Amino acid sequence: MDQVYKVAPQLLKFLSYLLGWLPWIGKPVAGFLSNPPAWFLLAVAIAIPILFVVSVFPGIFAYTTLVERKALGRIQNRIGPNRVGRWGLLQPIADGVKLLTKEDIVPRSADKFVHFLAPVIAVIPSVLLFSVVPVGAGLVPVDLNIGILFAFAISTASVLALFMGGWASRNKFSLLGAMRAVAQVVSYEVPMVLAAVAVVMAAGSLSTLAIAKAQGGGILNVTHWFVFRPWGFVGFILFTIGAMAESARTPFDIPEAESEIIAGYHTEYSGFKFALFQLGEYLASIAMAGITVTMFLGGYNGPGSGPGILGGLISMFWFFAKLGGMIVLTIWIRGTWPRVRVDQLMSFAWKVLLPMSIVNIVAVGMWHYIAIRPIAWVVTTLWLVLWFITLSKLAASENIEKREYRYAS
Amino acid sequence: MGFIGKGLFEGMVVTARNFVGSYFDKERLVTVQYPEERVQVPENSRTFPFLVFDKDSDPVASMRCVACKICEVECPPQCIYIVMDRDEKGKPQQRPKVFDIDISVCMQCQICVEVCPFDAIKMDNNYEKSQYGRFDELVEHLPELLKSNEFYNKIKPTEATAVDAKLKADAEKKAKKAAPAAKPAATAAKPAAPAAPKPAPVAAPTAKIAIPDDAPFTPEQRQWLSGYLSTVAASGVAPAAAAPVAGTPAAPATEAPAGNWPWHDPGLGMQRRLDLAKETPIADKLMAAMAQTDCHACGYDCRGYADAIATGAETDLSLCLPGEAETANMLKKLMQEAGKL
Amino acid sequence: MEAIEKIKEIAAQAVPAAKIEIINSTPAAQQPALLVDREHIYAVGKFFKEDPRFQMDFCSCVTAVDYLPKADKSGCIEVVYHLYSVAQKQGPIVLKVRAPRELDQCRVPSLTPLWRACEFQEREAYDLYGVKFDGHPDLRRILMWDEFVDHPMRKDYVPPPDYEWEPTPHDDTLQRAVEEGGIMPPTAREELEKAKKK
Amino acid sequence: MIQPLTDAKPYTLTPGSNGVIETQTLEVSIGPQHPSTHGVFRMDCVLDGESVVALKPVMGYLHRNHEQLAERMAWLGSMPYTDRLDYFNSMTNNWAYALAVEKLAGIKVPDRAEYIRVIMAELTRLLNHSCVIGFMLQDLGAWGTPLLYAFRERERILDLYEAVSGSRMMCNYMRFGGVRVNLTDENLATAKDIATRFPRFLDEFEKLLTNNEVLLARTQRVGVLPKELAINAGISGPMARASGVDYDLRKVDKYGVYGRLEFRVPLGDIGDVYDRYYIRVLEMRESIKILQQALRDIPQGPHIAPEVKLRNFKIPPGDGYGRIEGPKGELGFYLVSDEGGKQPYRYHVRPPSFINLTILEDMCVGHKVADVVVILGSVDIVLGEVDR
Repeated sequence: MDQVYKVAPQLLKFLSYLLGWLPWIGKPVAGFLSNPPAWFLLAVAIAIPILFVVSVFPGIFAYTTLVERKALGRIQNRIGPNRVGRWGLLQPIADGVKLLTKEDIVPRSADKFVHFLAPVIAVIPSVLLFSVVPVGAGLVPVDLNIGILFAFAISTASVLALFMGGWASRNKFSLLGAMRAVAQVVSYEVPMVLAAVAVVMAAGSLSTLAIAKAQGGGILNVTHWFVFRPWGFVGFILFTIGAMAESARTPFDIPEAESEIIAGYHTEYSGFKFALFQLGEYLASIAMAGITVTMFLGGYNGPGSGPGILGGLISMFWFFAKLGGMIVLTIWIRGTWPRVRVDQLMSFAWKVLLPMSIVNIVAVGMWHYIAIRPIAWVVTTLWLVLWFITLSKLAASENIEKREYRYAS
Repeated sequence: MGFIGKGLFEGMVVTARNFVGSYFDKERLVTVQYPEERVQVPENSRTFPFLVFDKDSDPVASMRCVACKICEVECPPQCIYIVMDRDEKGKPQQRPKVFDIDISVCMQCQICVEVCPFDAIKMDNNYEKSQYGRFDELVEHLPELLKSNEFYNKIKPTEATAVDAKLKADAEKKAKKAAPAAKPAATAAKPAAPAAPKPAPVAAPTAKIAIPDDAPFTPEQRQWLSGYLSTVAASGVAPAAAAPVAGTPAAPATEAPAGNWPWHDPGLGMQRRLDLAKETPIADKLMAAMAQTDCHACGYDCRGYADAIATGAETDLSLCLPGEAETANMLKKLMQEAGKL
Repeated sequence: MEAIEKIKEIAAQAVPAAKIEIINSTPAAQQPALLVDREHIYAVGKFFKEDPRFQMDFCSCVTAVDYLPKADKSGCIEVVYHLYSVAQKQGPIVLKVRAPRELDQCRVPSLTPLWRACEFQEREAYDLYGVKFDGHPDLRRILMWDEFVDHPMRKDYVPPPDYEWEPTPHDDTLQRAVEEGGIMPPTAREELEKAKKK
Repeated sequence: MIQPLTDAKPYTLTPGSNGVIETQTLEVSIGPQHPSTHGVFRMDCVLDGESVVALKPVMGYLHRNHEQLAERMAWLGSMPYTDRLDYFNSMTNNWAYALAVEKLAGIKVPDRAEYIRVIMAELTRLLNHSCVIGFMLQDLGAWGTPLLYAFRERERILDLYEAVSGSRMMCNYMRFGGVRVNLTDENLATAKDIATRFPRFLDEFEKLLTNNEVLLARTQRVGVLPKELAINAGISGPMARASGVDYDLRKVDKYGVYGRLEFRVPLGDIGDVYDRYYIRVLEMRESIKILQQALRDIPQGPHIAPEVKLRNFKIPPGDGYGRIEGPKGELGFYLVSDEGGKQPYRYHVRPPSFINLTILEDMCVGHKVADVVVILGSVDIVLGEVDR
């Protein structure tokens, strides 16, 4: 917000210059804007990031759905939406109009108030998450010094909405979905936070902006990304898995597993309430992708990023490019993998992810204390690979066996 | 077995290849954008039945269907409904007055085509038959069902060519058979010679009865006379008297050699046919009671069915579909008279 | 497999009280069946299942046939079991058992305790023919709904009035729809009324 | 009234009769309108948490009394109705019915017709098995990708069906004593093309699925069906063979010309969902072998026995049972002809997917609700056949 606060007077001046051309009210308004009082400047500085978050990210959501449908289609050798507008570009708008005009069905036995409240609540934490995501060099709506902690706290709150929706619908499938959602989010919170701890240790700060800054520099602003560290790579995978589970993306979409429990917690939702649930879910998943980018993929850092207007624009480009990459990765995974079962999901979280993230924290400690980089590389890599092999052997021995088949004589 | 997650990544490689392949490889993107693009349906493809006619000038008269009702009986979901056309006197016209196919019931099985002995009903390959209504709109009536032989040749060239060849051969065979029969009947038999078993236009069967071509009548007189004669013939009133009126050897039956069956003419009425077969053995009488379409609805031709009944090989007397109840009752009566039932 | 007469002999020796009779199939099919009386079908089935010569461990097909009474013989419901042996890859042995057509007497012993395969198929036979299988663990209707009263595959079953108008032009369907007050298209109703006036 | 924290009594769980916490079970009706019951099928499930305690299959929503319909029309009239039993495999359904009728009437089928039937049946097996795996993966939540790959290949087979029989799914192709239309050289070339192309597709399919850890974890040791139970419950087809039951009617009965063709019968040992998946893959590979042999050996000659009448076809009084190895299992027809012999007096279908459902409860109890749909998917049912 500091950045915005600095830029805001200039923006207003530019605006007043434009408005100066208008007759009648143009002059006084321009005068007001060119020399604004402090409270107005503050209000504008607050309003700009809010407007940005509220307009850009739902737009990204809308086109994520389109990209998802197109990409899934292509993965499945289909064409995907191509009827509304060129290449189906107006499809999200058509979907929105359709969902707005659909009948809103509330089950007779539902708790009507909670049933109504749940989709509203589903959106709020998802939007709040963006307040700590730095979208460019120094461009973060709120630079909280506990940004990461805030993000985890808020993202967990979204499960409340799912549970409210599932409970209020008075539907057995909804209830099952809600229970699954709670169990899943609670279990995945732990390894995810622990994976983030590694980053926090390395960056020495809980602020998202500070973490992103810590990954700048190096060759082309690339080599210092945490993902190019042994512990960072492992942390990235752990965190991505956790983020996908937290935002209920395939293969962890068990709260709304359509082949098992119809649609989970939003079975009884239709029309725009359903759209709000979708919006909340996608926004959360985009925000978690943004946080993943910030923590491991260097945030806004990339070739050419830096302070100043041009550097800022380039840094925004890099951030959104990486965000797009993360979204495409989730879509790709969704098009390929089957869904895991609820108990497997749990045991995976507690038996593989949790130990691995603790191991990862130790690895960061080693990295920190071994001053000679090549040795640190070798030691941490060995440490992590050994543990990975052990844990995967343990995990595989429970579930997976190699089979031989015979033929009848 | 490699590390855990190897299979997952292999799977992602496969989907990535399909994703990219769908842009470059036609084999991978098989979608056809329906209203703009259409798949070329194979020649064998079948949807709903239609009725074939031969002459564009007069579809109704030249349709091959003789309303024998075989398809109606054999149709597994019972979606065909046929009423035979009759003139004012109630004489069967060997063509349907009503031919309805309920395409909401039809299951496109092609059994009607297979059982039709006249190659009259064939399968279309038009699959766009949606209608706005649920009821009457989904019933196809005779006018919609009638399609020309050219159309049939267009949609199914191989099959239609074979059918045409077969029909032509049949017609030639019939013509050859008819030729010796026509000789003793001299001039009178000429109108009966038209080879195809198809009914001629409405006036044809009546004109066929007796009036020779060279008889000195004006067209109007001829028309009146033939109408009168057919009335006489159909009602069965004084047929013996009617024949002399024609002034020519109008009763070829008595002179016909064995093996030629003068009553074997679907244009004649039941009574007339029976009269023609009056003095003959029971098998011939039975045959005369049939509808004379040789439709094979009973599994035989008319001769064969009559013989089978006469010898006792066939006990079911209700097999003659084109003859409807009239034939069945007459067969029963004849068999009772002969003391065989 | 031995000839059917031999099989009958062996079975008769094993279950001496059973009345066994041979019923022929069509000449070409050559699948003669053993008709066993109701009291001993279970014992005969058990014998065929357990005897090492036959080992009929696979009960393939269970069904019922309704024979209406005719002039020379009384009617019956016949339950047919087709037994095969997976262990010895032989078969079939066809067992038949007859029960009277009257609903209250139409009972035969269930073979489900011998072969699980009979469980659903006997339920189906009960549902469609009304054969009550004594000893069946869960004899409920399976294809028809629970409130349905009749047994629709019986030859003398009369379907209830048809209220559903199908767009077929068959006039008796339409006539019935009118009489029973069913749904019908306006045009058809008009036409029928016209026809009635005439 | 809220108790002050210090005075609050510690909350104790009341143990039930068996010493564990007493919980309530939840009755859930999965279906008849459910995305993964493969049609209008219902399972009355009793759940303890997510675990299945009891499960009763409920069917009949698609019941149209196919058997009674058949008893009202001539022998041939039922042929198009058999297409609609298992609408995925109309060719094998046709064959089973034709085989039963031929058995009753003693009709000898010409060689070429037998080979054509084998070709069609094995193509049907290919399309059925690949689609079943696709459907099963759909139930596993794979968002349709394997299913659509399977559909892509199925298209080619359906195109061939259409070119041969006139219809893509409701083929109505077999007749008593042969097949309705002869195969042209062009059709045979298409079939050969499919036979050469299909292994490549299978390789890709397997790469996508067979080693996928999520699939392995979801399917192995799930829905285990022991061998003895499988035999006793009359389970047939790939499901029985996955449990290790060596019973393939193509080998046992040697109907058609299967006696002359060389192929192996793959067998599983455990009988879980994974075995059922992989046995189907192996069977497809064997089917391709059969297909190639049949396409190589197909003789010239008539495609239908000339003496068989299309209409007024009669069968002497008596009964008989004919069966084939359908893609889903043993598909049999029990037919009774009476004095007239013009139409079946009794016509009974032995539907494999109906009988394979007998042990659904045994396989599901103890597993999670998510496994139920997968187990059902691995059973491979088509409701047209279950309900008839």
